[in-house]
Amino acid sequence: MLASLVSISLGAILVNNFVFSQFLGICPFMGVSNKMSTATGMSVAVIFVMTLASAICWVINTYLLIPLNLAFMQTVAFILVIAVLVQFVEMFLKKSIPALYSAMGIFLPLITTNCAVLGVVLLNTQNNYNFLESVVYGFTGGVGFALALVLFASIRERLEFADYPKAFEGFAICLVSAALFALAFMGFSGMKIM
Amino acid sequence: MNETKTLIVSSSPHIRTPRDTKVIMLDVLIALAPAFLASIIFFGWRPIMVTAISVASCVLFEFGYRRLMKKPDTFGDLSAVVTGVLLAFCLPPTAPWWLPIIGALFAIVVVKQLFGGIGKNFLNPALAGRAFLLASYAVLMTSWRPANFQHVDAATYATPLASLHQGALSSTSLGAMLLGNTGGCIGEISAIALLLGGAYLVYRKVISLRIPLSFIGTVAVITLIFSKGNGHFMWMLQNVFSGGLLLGAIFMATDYCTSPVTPKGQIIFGVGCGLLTVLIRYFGSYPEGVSYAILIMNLMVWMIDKATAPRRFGVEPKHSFRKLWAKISRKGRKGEENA
Amino acid sequence: MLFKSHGGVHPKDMKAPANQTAISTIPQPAQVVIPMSQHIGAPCTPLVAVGDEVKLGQKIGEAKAPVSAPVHASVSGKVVAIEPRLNNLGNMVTAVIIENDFKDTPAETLVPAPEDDLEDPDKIAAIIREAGIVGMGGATFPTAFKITSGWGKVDTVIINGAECEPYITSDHRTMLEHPVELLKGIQLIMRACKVEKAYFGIELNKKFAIELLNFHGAAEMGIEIVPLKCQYPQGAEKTLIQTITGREVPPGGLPAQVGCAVFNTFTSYSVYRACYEGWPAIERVVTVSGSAIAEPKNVKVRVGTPMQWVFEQTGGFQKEPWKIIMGGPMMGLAQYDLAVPCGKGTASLLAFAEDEDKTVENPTCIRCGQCISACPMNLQPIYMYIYEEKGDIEMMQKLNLTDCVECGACTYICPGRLHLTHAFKTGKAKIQAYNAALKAKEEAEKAKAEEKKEEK
Amino acid sequence: MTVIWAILILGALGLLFGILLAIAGKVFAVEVDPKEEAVLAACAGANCGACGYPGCAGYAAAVAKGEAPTNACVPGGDEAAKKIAEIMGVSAGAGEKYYAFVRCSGTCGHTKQKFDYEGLDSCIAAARLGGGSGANVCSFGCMGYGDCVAACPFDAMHIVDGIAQVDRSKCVGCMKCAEACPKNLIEKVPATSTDIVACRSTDKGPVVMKYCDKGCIGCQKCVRECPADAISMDGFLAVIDQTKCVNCGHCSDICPRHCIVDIR
Amino acid sequence: MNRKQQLFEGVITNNPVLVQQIGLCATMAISTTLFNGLGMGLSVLIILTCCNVVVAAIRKIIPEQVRLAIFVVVIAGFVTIVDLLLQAFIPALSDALGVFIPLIVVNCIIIGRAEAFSSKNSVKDSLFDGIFQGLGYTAVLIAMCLIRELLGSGTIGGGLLNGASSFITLDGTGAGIRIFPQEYAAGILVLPFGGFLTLGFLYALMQHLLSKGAKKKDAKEKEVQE
Amino acid sequence: MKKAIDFVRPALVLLIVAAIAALVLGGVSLATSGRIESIAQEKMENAMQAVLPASSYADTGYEDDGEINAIYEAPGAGWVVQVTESGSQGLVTLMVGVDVNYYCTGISVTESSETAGLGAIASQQSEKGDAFRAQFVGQTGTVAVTKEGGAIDAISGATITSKAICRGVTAALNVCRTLSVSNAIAVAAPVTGSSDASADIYVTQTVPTEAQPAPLPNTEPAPPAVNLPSAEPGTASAG
Ligand SMILES: Cc1cc2nc3c(=O)[nH]c(=O)nc-3n(C[C@H](O)[C@H](O)[C@H](O)COP(=O)(O)O)c2cc1C
Ligand SMILES: Cc1cc2nc3c(=O)[nH]c(=O)nc-3n(C[C@H](O)[C@H](O)[C@H](O)COP(=O)(O)O)c2cc1C
Ligand SMILES: Cc1cc2nc3c(=O)[nH]c(=O)nc-3n(C[C@H](O)[C@H](O)[C@H](O)COP(=O)(O)O)c2cc1C
Ligand SMILES: Cc1cc2nc3c(=O)[nH]c(=O)nc-3n(C[C@H](O)[C@H](O)[C@@H](O)CO)c2cc1C
Ligand code: SF4
Ligand code: SF4
Ligand code: SF4
Ligand code: SF4
Ligand code: FES
Repeated sequence: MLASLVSISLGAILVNNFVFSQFLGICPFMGVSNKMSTATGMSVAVIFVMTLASAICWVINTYLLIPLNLAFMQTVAFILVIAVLVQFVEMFLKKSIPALYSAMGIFLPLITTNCAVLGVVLLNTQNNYNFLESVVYGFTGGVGFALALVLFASIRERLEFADYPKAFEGFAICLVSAALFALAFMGFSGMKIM
Repeated sequence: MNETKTLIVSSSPHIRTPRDTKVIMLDVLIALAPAFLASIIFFGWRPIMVTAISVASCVLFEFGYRRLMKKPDTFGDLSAVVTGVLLAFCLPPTAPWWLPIIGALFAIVVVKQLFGGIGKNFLNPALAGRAFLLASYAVLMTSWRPANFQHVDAATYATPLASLHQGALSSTSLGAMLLGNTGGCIGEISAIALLLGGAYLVYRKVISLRIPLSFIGTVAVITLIFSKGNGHFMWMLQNVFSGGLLLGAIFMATDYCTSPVTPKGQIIFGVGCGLLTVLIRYFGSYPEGVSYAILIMNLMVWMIDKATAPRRFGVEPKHSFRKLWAKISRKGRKGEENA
Repeated sequence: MLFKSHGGVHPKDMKAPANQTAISTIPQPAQVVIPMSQHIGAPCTPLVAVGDEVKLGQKIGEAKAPVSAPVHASVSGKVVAIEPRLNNLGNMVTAVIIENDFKDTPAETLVPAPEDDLEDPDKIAAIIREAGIVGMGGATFPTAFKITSGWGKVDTVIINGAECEPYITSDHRTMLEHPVELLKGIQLIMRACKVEKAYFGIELNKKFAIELLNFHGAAEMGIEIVPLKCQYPQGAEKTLIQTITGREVPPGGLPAQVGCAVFNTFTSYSVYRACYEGWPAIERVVTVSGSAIAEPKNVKVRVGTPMQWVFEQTGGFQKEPWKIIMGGPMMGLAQYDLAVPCGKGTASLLAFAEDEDKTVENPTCIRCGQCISACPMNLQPIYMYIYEEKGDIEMMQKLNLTDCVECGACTYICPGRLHLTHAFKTGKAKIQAYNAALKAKEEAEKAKAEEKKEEK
Repeated sequence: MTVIWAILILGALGLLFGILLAIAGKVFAVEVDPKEEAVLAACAGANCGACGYPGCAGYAAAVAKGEAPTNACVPGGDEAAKKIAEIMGVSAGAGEKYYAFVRCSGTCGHTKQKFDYEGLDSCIAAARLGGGSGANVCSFGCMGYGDCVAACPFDAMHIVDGIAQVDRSKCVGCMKCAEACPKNLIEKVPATSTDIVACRSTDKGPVVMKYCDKGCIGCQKCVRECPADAISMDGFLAVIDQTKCVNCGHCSDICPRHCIVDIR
Repeated sequence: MNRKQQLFEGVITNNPVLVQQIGLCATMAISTTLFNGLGMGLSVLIILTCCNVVVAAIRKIIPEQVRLAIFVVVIAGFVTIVDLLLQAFIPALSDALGVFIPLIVVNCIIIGRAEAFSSKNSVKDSLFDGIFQGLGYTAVLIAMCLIRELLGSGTIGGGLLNGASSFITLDGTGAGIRIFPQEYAAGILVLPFGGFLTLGFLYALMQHLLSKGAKKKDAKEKEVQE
Repeated sequence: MKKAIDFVRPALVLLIVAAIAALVLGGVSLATSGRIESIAQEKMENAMQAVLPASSYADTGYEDDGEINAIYEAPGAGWVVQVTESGSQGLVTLMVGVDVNYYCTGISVTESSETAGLGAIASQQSEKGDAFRAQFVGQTGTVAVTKEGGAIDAISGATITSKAICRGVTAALNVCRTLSVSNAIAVAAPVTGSSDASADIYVTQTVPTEAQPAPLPNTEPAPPAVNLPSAEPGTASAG
């Protein structure tokens, strides 16, 4: 059991990193990595939502959709849950814990349209994870995303002092940098701890 | 006013060390020479060809790119030559002629020059070039041949690392590993030659011992503790002397542009490289983890640097360890005075 | 050497050429230009008018402020002009120009102080001040003020005999030729500072001087000679204090805060001359050296002598000079006009025939980290530089750019040939301007707020 | 059967969430700056993060506080930028138009140098040598290391022939350049002004003569001949009062040093 | 609304991927063969258009609190329909695109257009907006696919074309037209790395061309002025 | 009253939209589910045909134990076993055909993420791949690569993948043996070699529920993934 959780975690954080090897959540990854402070705020928010969404969607899938033979409705049901969840959490934070909201809550809307969140719940069902595994996968997937985001934010700080052709300014050089990240992260490919 | 000729005025200082970038790069090339020699002895003429092509294409691409972008030429600083040699050094001697060209194209144009050239790139060009080739041409990059004086069946030849990857000690003797009488990439086979080069670099103060020692030390300690096969010590030694560890720790993890500049940061970097190397060697799908370990740590350099600024002069050290040390050394001094 | 100091570089010392021969004298110039400001602090007001006859050593500039030092005529003759002249900083400052009558008629004030006075710290300090003595190590901080402001705080006097800059040998020659006077001067400083113990830090490339001073009984006088590793900037105040006592002067702080006061070798010798011989600071030993100089040597130069004259009288140039520096090669100031006069703080005049600072067209940082290892202040020049270039005041302050002592070690060692120290000097100016603007803004807002309050 | 279940489940979820959200909307209602809401509405609403803020709401809040530029919404493009600018009351074209002007004519070959400068390519840095004027003999003139060029966000400033020059087709009159210039050479001039004194040297005529072929020597010819009495002297420097100037261009024709330029 | 201009915007000046910088994940993930690219592009086009139309149609009755929830349900509904249809009729494509079909739900383009365009515009305009934006997306996908496939495996039109006979096959089994031997192909380009790199260079190219275009326009305007 | 509407209206709209969506979805799902299932069936069928030609296959209901995913029985011909092993880069899924005498009749690699040019050869329809897979035909007992004393020549440079496949085939052969013991279908051949320790095998059905393979409406049956061996099963056996 523990071994499988460890291997799920390792996989989600390093081996099959959401950003660099699964191509999930690229838009916010590119958008929010320009400042270290926003990157860390977003990271916390993503970890939180991914964990929560994994848990709730697992329950809905296992106790509603599967027994009623409604697997084809997974996508609709999941995204509805995620969207509402995020909106709800955002409202709640904004009103009740403004301090936390300003640190992390403002990133929440950005997460609804983040493939990583829907991706993680879909992968949970695809991999037939049990509840604990789903939650761990959600959490560590978020951690992997956060790792990518924070590292990338630091490199983007360094890019301010690089000297690239004008055509590469902005988005393009970030994509090339992300490519180099993916290249380095290939070192983890196929890694398994048994 | 001296009317005949205007004098030069600049801010102080008015003298500079003769050691500029070119001199440093030349030192690195000199330090790489023994390993090159070893590869020729053990692999014959092929390393010469691969290295020559690699160097030529690196220099050419650097020249071409800078010309195309209308930037001042930089090939004179020899850094492209160093990249070329190191790229060739991490290719197998059997590499076809076009392989180093593609590697050089990627290393110089995409990894180095696109970001502005020397000092601006965040990934080690030579290693990135190797990673690119490894993922694209895995067969060519993993076809090994034994060294000239090795008595093994060429058809089923496996490098020492391959057997370590399987969890068993290699049959290659330690002596052969030290000398270089074994299979592997062009520049990595001879431990003695690499250490010689490293000693030269340290003597010339091109590199400090911080990164190589912490890198190799970490690998040694962990492989000693978590050893496989029989013979803890032998397992550790084989891990240290086989594969690209020495080449990587001495010549590649120390690449200025892609390693931390702060002393503390360099140690953290070296330890990180060591940990990742063992992690990949033990659990990864590749037998060798050095190149990826360095590449992954390259991504963290900026963060490490920021976190390890040297202690401000004139401000009490924050960390208790340092305070303790200060106390001890002060005591020592008092003792001296009394005596 | 008791404590190892951080950082440092090892340039070739280039001291041999000028070090071989004894200090010589050169003929006096026909005219001397004596700036009214040769020190840190308030400028002097001229005491003479055009047409006045002045005598050798006569006070011609009065120092009114506490942080200041009077100036004296370095020749006898007639004042021909009082006008702005170019000084070594490139500024036009008021200077008294004296036509030399080559008679050296001494002023009445040129008498040794009574022996009794030399036991009293107050009186010694007064003599030093009257003699116009300022730090001869380059900073030209008024020595008397340094002494008096340290009372009650300073427990250790350190004499700076490091002379860590290449080429310069004037302190070394002084040690060799006037060891006894020097030690007596140090004794006076100790007395003035009310301390019992002095350390005399001397770099190991002056072994003979160390032996000589010990031979003349330094130890018996309470002066401990501390041999120092040859390393630039061993002589920088903070570094020297740290090497000798292990104390670190806090950022922005003064040596007195850690109980130290640092005096240069030639300052100490000047104190001797003032107290025992009555001479004000009108003459100093200058090293003339560099690749363009025909005969490198140490010469005694009257304050106010134009550089041109010194070069001519020491054998002239053997090659056309490319760059001329007043001061050492690491911290000195490049000059473009040879009419600039030598001052109290001029320890050397260097003339280089070729590009010794090896400028390149495209300075490029290769992240070698050598600058970090070289910096005696534990700074990170590489990062200070990029943020300075970007104009990021916040980061510059975060990186403690203002701690930089402008020693130039980082720039010397930089293989990428970056103009690091120059950037830090600029950066300091930017920070200062920024903070001034901030302050002004704050004050304006405060004033506004108060106005509003009053209105209400 | 499945279809019915599907409708039931999804419908129930919808009902549940709808009520939940509606209640939450009431319970957790927070007063929002109306401006912020308006800005939010004007954004593309993709929550893509391309603006560098955490989602559209984050950006809108920053704009409403005046901390963010009005044109950062990438997917919204120009349209959104315009709308947001309107909401924030930043009217682009209102009021008189100004340009920056560099008051120096000392191009290469017209001025003298004290020495060869070596060091940082920066005016502030260069001004640290040579007593504040860099290598120029003229202590007022442009040093040409381009701090202003670097400061201009619109690529409107260039070093031409050794001194800075404004490209009027690009300049928007933000005066970022003036803040950067250590010599205070850059002045804000109305777009309508046509004759400007391109010199700032208040040195005496003979002194100026020695170091610059183009500097104002204070001959007062323009003062005398100006039909509108718009020119006066500040020491040895002519100054044109642009409120009086009638743009006749006479002064620029008659200036013996050609330091009054006609920029028509 | 000017349709021509709308088309130009969708494909070039307001291209969803290259200019709006959204919908990146799938763009990079699946652009390995022409078959995938075309399939994904058209799927998105269809879904986008349908969603745009529906959202525009019901935009006036949507209460604010549940706006996002409704968009999401509409989008997810269409996505699921397309997903099911693909599974039933083009299983090869469904296999190849895998999880990225359901992920179209969160493809920022669709929500983005729903929020930014169709919730504010008429049904007709929204219809065209969907088609044009979809075309813009498809165009980028095809460009990416062509580059990555050519350099990464040495072929063109993988899955769709069949080398020997140049036949179009819809079951995804076509091997593609081989341009150079597999052994020289830089296989890394079909890995994640290649996705980022190709899009980066494509984006730079676009930026270069746009700025060139702008310069030309400037020059022209100047000429006109003069 | 107005307040109540404020709460209910959004909910109702969402309800209606959701309900409509569900209705449409349900309809589409209903319309397509048959086809989707048959396509899946067909795919499976094809893969099985390739490794063990037979007229029908029945799922034995073997519970996925992480290695053996499923066992299908072809009455009279043998079994097709779906096995998952971990290869070099990730998981490798195989279909292994086993005849009634526990000889391998063919293998096909249905899913893998091995490196192109190395491990991926095992699943490719190329000369090398075909030759590699053909070696398994007629193997029995413990199958291993030559390095480990077996009869299989590993794909050069991809020993790890080759070994993983050997492990999978061995596991498939073994599981059939234990299956037959508990089920008593097999005729001859005593159990030899190492038997899987798994005793908890149960069989729910021995007769297939859907005997007929689904007809293929539009497409031709795909060619078998593996060329049939040139050697006879018996001669190639490692003994
Ligand atoms: C980098 C640096 C190097 C210095 N080197 C010397 C030196 O070699 N000898 C010296 O007497 N003063 C040197 N100084 C000046 C000393 O810091 C200090 O000003 C002086 O010793 C104080 O004595 P003074 O006030 O009598 O000049 C140096 C200063 C700096 C910042
Ligand atoms: C405004 C000012 C006040 C100073 N006050 C003192 C002081 O009270 N005591 C002292 O020993 N030095 C004082 N100094 C001298 C400095 O500590 C230092 O000796 C001088 O800046 C020269 O630096 P350097 O010796 O490192 O070149 C002062 C310097 C300045 C500029
Ligand atoms: C980039 C890369 C990819 C690899 N991919 C595979 C693979 O897919 N399958 C495999 O068995 N070995 C793969 N290997 C090689 C193994 O790690 C190992 O070296 C090899 O299996 C040793 O077997 P050999 O004796 O056949 O050379 C790969 C190696 C590298 C460097
Ligand atoms: C000690 C040292 C190590 C170096 N290692 C590398 C290296 O591993 N890879 C490389 O491309 N260049 C290396 N270089 C050369 C040079 O720094 C590099 O090519 C830069 O141009 C880009 O990182 C090295 C240079 C030095 C001085
Ligand atoms: S000049 Fe400043 S930054 Fe450079 S070494 Fe000296 S103190 Fe450090
Ligand atoms: S010494 Fe020069 S090249 Fe080296 S890190 Fe410092 S600034 Fe860069
Ligand atoms: S900085 Fe502003 S005012 Fe100056 S030139 Fe540029 S646009 Fe014009
Ligand atoms: S105008 Fe000012 S900032 Fe611009 S180049 Fe001239 S001196 Fe420098
Ligand atoms: S498509 Fe935008 S986050 Fe994935």
